[in-house]
Amino acid sequence: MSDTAASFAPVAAPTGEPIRLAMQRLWLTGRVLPAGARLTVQHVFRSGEDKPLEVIYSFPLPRDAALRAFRITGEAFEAHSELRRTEEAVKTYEQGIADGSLSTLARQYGDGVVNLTVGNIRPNETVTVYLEVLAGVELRDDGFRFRFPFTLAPAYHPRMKAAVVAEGEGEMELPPSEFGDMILPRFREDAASLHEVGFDLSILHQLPIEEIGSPSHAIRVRQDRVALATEKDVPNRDLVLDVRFKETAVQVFAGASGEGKRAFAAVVPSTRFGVNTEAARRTVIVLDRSGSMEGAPIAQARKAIEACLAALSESDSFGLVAFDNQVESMSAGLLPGSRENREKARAFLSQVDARGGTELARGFLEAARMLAGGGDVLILTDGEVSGTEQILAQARNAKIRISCLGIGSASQDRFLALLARETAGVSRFVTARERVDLAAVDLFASIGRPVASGLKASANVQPEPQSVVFAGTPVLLFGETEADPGAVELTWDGGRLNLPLPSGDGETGHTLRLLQGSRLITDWESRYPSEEALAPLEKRKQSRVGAKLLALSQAYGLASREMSLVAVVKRAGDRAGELPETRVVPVGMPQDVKFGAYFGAPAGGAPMAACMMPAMAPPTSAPMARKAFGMLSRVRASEDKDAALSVDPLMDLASELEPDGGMPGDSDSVRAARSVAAVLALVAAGHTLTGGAFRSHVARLVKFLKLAGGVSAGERALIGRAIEAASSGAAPRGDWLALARAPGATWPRIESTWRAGFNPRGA
Amino acid sequence: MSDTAASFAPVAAPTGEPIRLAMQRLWLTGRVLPAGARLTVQHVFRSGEDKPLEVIYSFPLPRDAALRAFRITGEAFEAHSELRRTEEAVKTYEQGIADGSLSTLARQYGDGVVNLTVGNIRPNETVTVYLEVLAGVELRDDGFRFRFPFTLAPAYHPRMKAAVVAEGEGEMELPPSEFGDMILPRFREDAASLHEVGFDLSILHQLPIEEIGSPSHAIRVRQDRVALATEKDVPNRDLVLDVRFKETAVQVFAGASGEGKRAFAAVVPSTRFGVNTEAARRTVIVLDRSGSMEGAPIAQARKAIEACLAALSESDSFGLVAFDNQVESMSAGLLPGSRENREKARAFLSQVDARGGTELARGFLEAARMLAGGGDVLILTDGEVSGTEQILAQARNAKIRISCLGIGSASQDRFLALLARETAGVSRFVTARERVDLAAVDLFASIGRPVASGLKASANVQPEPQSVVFAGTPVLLFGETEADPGAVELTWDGGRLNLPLPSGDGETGHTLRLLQGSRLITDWESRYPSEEALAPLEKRKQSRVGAKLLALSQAYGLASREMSLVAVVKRAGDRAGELPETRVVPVGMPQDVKFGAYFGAPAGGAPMAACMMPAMAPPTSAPMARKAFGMLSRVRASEDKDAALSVDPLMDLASELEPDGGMPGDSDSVRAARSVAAVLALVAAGHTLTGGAFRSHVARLVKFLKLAGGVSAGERALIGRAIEAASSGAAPRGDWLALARAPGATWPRIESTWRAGFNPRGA
Amino acid sequence: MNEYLTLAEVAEAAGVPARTIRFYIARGLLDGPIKAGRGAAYTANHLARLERIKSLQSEGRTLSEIGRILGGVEAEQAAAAPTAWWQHAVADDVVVWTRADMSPWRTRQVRAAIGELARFLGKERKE
Amino acid sequence: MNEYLTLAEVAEAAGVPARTIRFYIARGLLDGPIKAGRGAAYTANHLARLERIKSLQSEGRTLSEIGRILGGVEAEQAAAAPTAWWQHAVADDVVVWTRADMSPWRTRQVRAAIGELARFLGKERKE
Repeated sequence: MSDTAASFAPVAAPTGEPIRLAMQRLWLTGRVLPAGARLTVQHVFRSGEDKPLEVIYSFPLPRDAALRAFRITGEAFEAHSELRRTEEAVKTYEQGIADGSLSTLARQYGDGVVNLTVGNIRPNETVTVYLEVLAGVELRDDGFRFRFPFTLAPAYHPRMKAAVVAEGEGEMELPPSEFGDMILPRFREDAASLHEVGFDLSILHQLPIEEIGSPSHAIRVRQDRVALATEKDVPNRDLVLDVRFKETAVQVFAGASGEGKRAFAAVVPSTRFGVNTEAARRTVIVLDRSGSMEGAPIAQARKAIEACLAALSESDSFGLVAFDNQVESMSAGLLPGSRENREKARAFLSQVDARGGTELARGFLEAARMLAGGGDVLILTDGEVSGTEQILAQARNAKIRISCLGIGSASQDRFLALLARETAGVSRFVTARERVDLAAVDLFASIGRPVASGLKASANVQPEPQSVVFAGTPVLLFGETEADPGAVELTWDGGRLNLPLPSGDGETGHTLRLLQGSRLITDWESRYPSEEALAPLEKRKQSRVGAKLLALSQAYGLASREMSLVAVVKRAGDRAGELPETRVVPVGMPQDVKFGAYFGAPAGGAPMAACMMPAMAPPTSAPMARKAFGMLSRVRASEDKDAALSVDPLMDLASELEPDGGMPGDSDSVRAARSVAAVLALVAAGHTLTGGAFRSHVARLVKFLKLAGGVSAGERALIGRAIEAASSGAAPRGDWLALARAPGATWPRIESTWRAGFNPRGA
Repeated sequence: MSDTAASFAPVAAPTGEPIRLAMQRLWLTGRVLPAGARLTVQHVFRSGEDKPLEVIYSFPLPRDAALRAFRITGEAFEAHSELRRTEEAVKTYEQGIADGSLSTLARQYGDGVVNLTVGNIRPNETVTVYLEVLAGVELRDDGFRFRFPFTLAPAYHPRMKAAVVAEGEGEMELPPSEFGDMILPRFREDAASLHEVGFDLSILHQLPIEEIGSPSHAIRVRQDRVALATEKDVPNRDLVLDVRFKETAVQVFAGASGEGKRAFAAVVPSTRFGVNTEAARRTVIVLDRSGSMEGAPIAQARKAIEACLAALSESDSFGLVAFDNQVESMSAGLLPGSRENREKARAFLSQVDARGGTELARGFLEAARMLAGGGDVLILTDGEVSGTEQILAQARNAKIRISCLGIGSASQDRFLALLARETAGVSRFVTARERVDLAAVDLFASIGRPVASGLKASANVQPEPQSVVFAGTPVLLFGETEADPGAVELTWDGGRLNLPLPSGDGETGHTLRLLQGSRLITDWESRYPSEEALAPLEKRKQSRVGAKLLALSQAYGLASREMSLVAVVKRAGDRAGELPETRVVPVGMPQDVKFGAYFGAPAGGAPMAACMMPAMAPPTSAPMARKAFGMLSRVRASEDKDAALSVDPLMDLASELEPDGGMPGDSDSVRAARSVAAVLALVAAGHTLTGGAFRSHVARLVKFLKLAGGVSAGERALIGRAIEAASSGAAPRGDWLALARAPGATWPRIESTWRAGFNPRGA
Repeated sequence: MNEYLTLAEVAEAAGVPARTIRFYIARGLLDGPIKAGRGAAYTANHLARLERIKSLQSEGRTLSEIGRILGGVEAEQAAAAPTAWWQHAVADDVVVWTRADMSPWRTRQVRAAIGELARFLGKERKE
Repeated sequence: MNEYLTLAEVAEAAGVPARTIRFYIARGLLDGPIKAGRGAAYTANHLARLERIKSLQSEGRTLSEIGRILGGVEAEQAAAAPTAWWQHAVADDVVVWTRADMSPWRTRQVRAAIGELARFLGKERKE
């Protein structure tokens, strides 16, 4: 007996299989505010087998998230969870299982991973769990990005084991000594046969919305609602939603939160503080070269770093570190941002290829060593690591400011947000399908030179705000007050701000209080020592952190590692003592991460490997050499174009800046002319002295032009107008980009183009 | 020498390859109106090789589309196309090639396929072609759907040849006798290594917008602009944009179009005409079972048909036809919509599997035979056929009304829109990732019973409007008038409507005139006989159609098969007589269509097939049997769930309706009680007597309830209130769905649920 | 007739569009012009080859097949080129081989037939 | 101690959570209870097996490996289970075999090394 259909089509047809999904559907609804989101996640479980099931679904929490409660419904019942101490919740759950009752447990583990376990689902019974989750968002001055994980990314751990257990299905195990009885799902390369996912969310806002978008999913937008536009989707990436407001302004939300108190949240844009100083920058860029970065992510990251370095002047200094499970530095210490050193960096980057494990801490510890005199670290990573509490502890001890650019389709958002926050840095998260280089340049432009430091808030604010503020990233404050109307007071070195609290409804107040709680719980969760490190000191710390978490859970009514959610439903005909069969819900490999990056080969399975190899036509080795050296050859555009990279002239232009801030050229005159054209090209694309990802580049060009010598009076006038344009954001029409990049650009051409630009013709 | 990277990872890494893309980028911009779209498609070409190239890019036109002009730019030139008779344009192009000049030709072939050929692109030269395209949209009463093809779908032709030419790359050839020198691209299974695509469009509208969405792409929405949210995308599916207005109302656009004339377009919603009559329906559903429908499309289509049939009463009659390159009918003639016949249909459908070619005409000709006494045909197909002009000729001759539900991710939108329009039917197009069943039920509800017939428009309207109007689909009128302000006059059997024309700007007027022209050209293009059929009569017809197309092209300044666009650019250093190397730009296989559906196996290549097969573990044959019979087992929800189908209780409910319109049940009392619950379940989900996809089902339930006997006075009152709800759209809260589907639902439970629903508790 | 022809002349004489001729050259069905650069460059051999291609096409051959038949660059490989077959293990004791280059719709039908066979044989074996 | 233990008692005694024990049973690492339904159903054998699993885990074995070592349901297959290797044709005359179940980061490093070897051998051959 054999399946001829399958033999005909070597690719397994997912629809033809007899699929018995233990979990069939995961649907996200709720409201998203700039201060955070209040979500309900619907999980539909079903036993399609002829015995009762115990189904385990593992998922990672979003950033700054905590579970509040769940409601469970079936054909003839509805029940609500109770929040209990974890040990007790497990006992209640187990008793329910022993009694044959439908039992549900939501328990949080390290790294913010949750196991949702539903036991004693009867054959053909459908059980739906509605789980309420509070979560944070990634704030920007002009809006925010909301991420919700629809899959759990496999994550590196030095002692993990990974193996292929079936075709396109991988299994990963973490040491139980550290991770307890947490159960990880299997990872499917093709997520199409897994449970369906989708969403329908509303946006709550004070400022008018300019743009709503999703780089991750097909959406439909209806005023303040965003929903999946297709019937369903597959669980192989985060939902990413972007909301941009029409203006940049302070937003304060408040409302009664019970017992005569009012909860509030304030979002203060960085523009309310000050401007960048011109101090010299000391920066080490740390690049994750682990295997999971292979392909688009590392290619994007390398491109991004080159663009970042072009924003440096000779008085700035920088370092470059690449890590997998080994660390390599470009140099022993920091180097000035000279042309030679940037060339050196380019050469170094060209040899960096995705390779081994993700020993993140080794990367930033090397950077910390190089930055002994102070400065900033910018890490480009997919953050796919586990045991993050240990890494966070090392980061805190290193006493350096770490900013992160997360690159990936499945969220390590929670971890990277914590890593930046706990070290007083900032973080951004993008998918490899977006402009990673642009995001990196933007982030790089804001770190290194905070717009405010010594920030403090009035006593009613908790947690304490980060003491430094970076351009582009607002300050988010949570608090509770008994005064009505009340206010929040912010002070910083050289400035202060008083924010009166508006009145607001109780639902808003309640939500804000919960968001504050989940933020506090997340912060304390990150201080939880790994179970392994049970030295007496650690033990004491653990019990201190545990006690704090327990208190927070009780105060806010939110789950944590110390308190879990449990519900037991007695149904007619429950049979005690029956053993349910355990089923672990598989998840999809994150989009753009290669299955082979984690799951190398079948473990002790069929000896198919040897057969498959020779059947492939032997390709030449040329691609490999090209891959290593081709990507960074920016000068000769004649090189083969890498599929992962789009030709981006603006990025290329920015990379051409000399350390003195000007464009290259044979003579001072050509350099000045090209620099004028470069300013105008950047201004025309929306980048000015103060705005746009290339704002540092504009500033450096302007600085160069101000000092430019060997120019005539007329040329001097053009330079003046270009500098004006860099402030005003208005540039005449013209192909400035081509002029800026033309080695032979001359003043007469600049002048004639300028004149033509003010005398526009039809397109 | 061997590539060890590739041997390590059996899956070919697309980013590691040295790619020399002849076309690098395709970007769509422009404005979309309810009356059509005016678009600019940017194509970036480049020779990455050491010799000049002649690059051929093939693409299908959107619906009702025509090319207007192109602009071509390079490092030191910009040129505009001229519109010339095709023969002359080809000569000009060839002379340019012989002279070594950069030559560009845009020429249209049958099936609306265009070859854009750019010759003599020098090594490392970048050439950009901006092509202006006018196109139609799919109108609905409350908005419209815009589709733009980013790939060319492989299409069935009885004499086509298809073969795999490289791993994951297929080639298709059509008989030159019929298709001339048109060159088809190769089809790549994985589109990731192809040129990048994207879009940025603005919506022009009179009515306020309720919702903008895209089931096909990740978008960002900014007031009236919709753009791709990621950096780029891959060319393996159409762009699909949905725009829904806040209200359903007549929209009239107008503007000066030159020579003292004014062009206009009017969109008249079907709701302005009348309502469905209750006449008995005669419908044949025709299902495409061709190989390209394999997987999600055919599964979705079968589910949809079952739901459609549930809307039939015993006085209706229906037929069911399935075709590939053979035709099978459920019965010789039409059958009444009885329960037995619906069971018969179910059994018939369960044996229908995707299989052979796409002989569409055979399918509808069989339907026409069955409908000798008049009636409607509804075709569910992906429309992936070529030689469509011949099929359209057969459809016109068959003298039946054909409505189409197109299912697919790559557009045969143009053809299916023509097929429906030329036979006075309606068409809808969905992707297999959307709710195909819902779209089918909606379409099925409107065909069969037109809301108006005998429709005529005043003389200034061209083309003549379709004489019948169906619920849900508005009438679109184009015209030109010399009068100012002027009006359009519509009359139909029993009604009339006068639409005064507003004033409008010249740009709008010009665009409307071009949209009218492209609509007229598309209509006449569809009448072009295939070159093969050159009998004297056909020849005369061809020259008549040719003359008409030539006249239209000249009058409107738009390309057609008779007139093409050409530009020759002389550059410094052109060398005459050099032979450019021809490169055909490959396209991506449409998403959700299996590569193997067209490209079965390597043609005379490496004998790898025999090696690959035995390496696979032999699966059991169980999946196959399940696939055939499992999909339609709707009564026992305990069946294995097919991955392609989501559990949809509403659809299942609708399928349960008995031919008398009521829910099933053991007694009249139970039947009436369940029917009340079913009405309320449908109303709660937004379906009423007049709106929503399930409006026919609501109507049939109401009809049944009006006649229901054996009920008490109290029950009669509940029935009355349910009927009221079906009109008003307001239903009390409650799990009506569960009650409607519970075999033991009783009146007391209905009553208590109703009472509880008016006394709402918190969620 | 001159000894040498221009591309336009060859196209005219063979009734094959010039663009198609360049396409054939790029695909290796036809040799390039014997003289590069300005001036006449094609010969009667090109014409004859084009006639041969047209006649093979009218017999229903694909360009790939024609390439193999005409030899040229690919001659040696083509001669040695094996025929590809798919192997279907229908049951433990029955194997069906099908030609790999059959048309896709024919393939579908054959697949369905083999499916039936497999189901039948599977049942038989169970009894 | 009774002859029969409840799941809770086994869990307590072995220091393995009950849910984990059920997971092991579902994975075939441990036999199910010897008596179904209400009442005590596990024995000292279960306890011993759990101890064995714990000790193998602390040696760094994965559950899959432990399953094979412990035999049980999979014993026969496991005994005959071959070891999987990847074959890398580094050059015409050099083939490298690598164990298929090495850890992924080790795999990456080995790949890089083989890549270097291949590039070197490739160059050598050309000269």
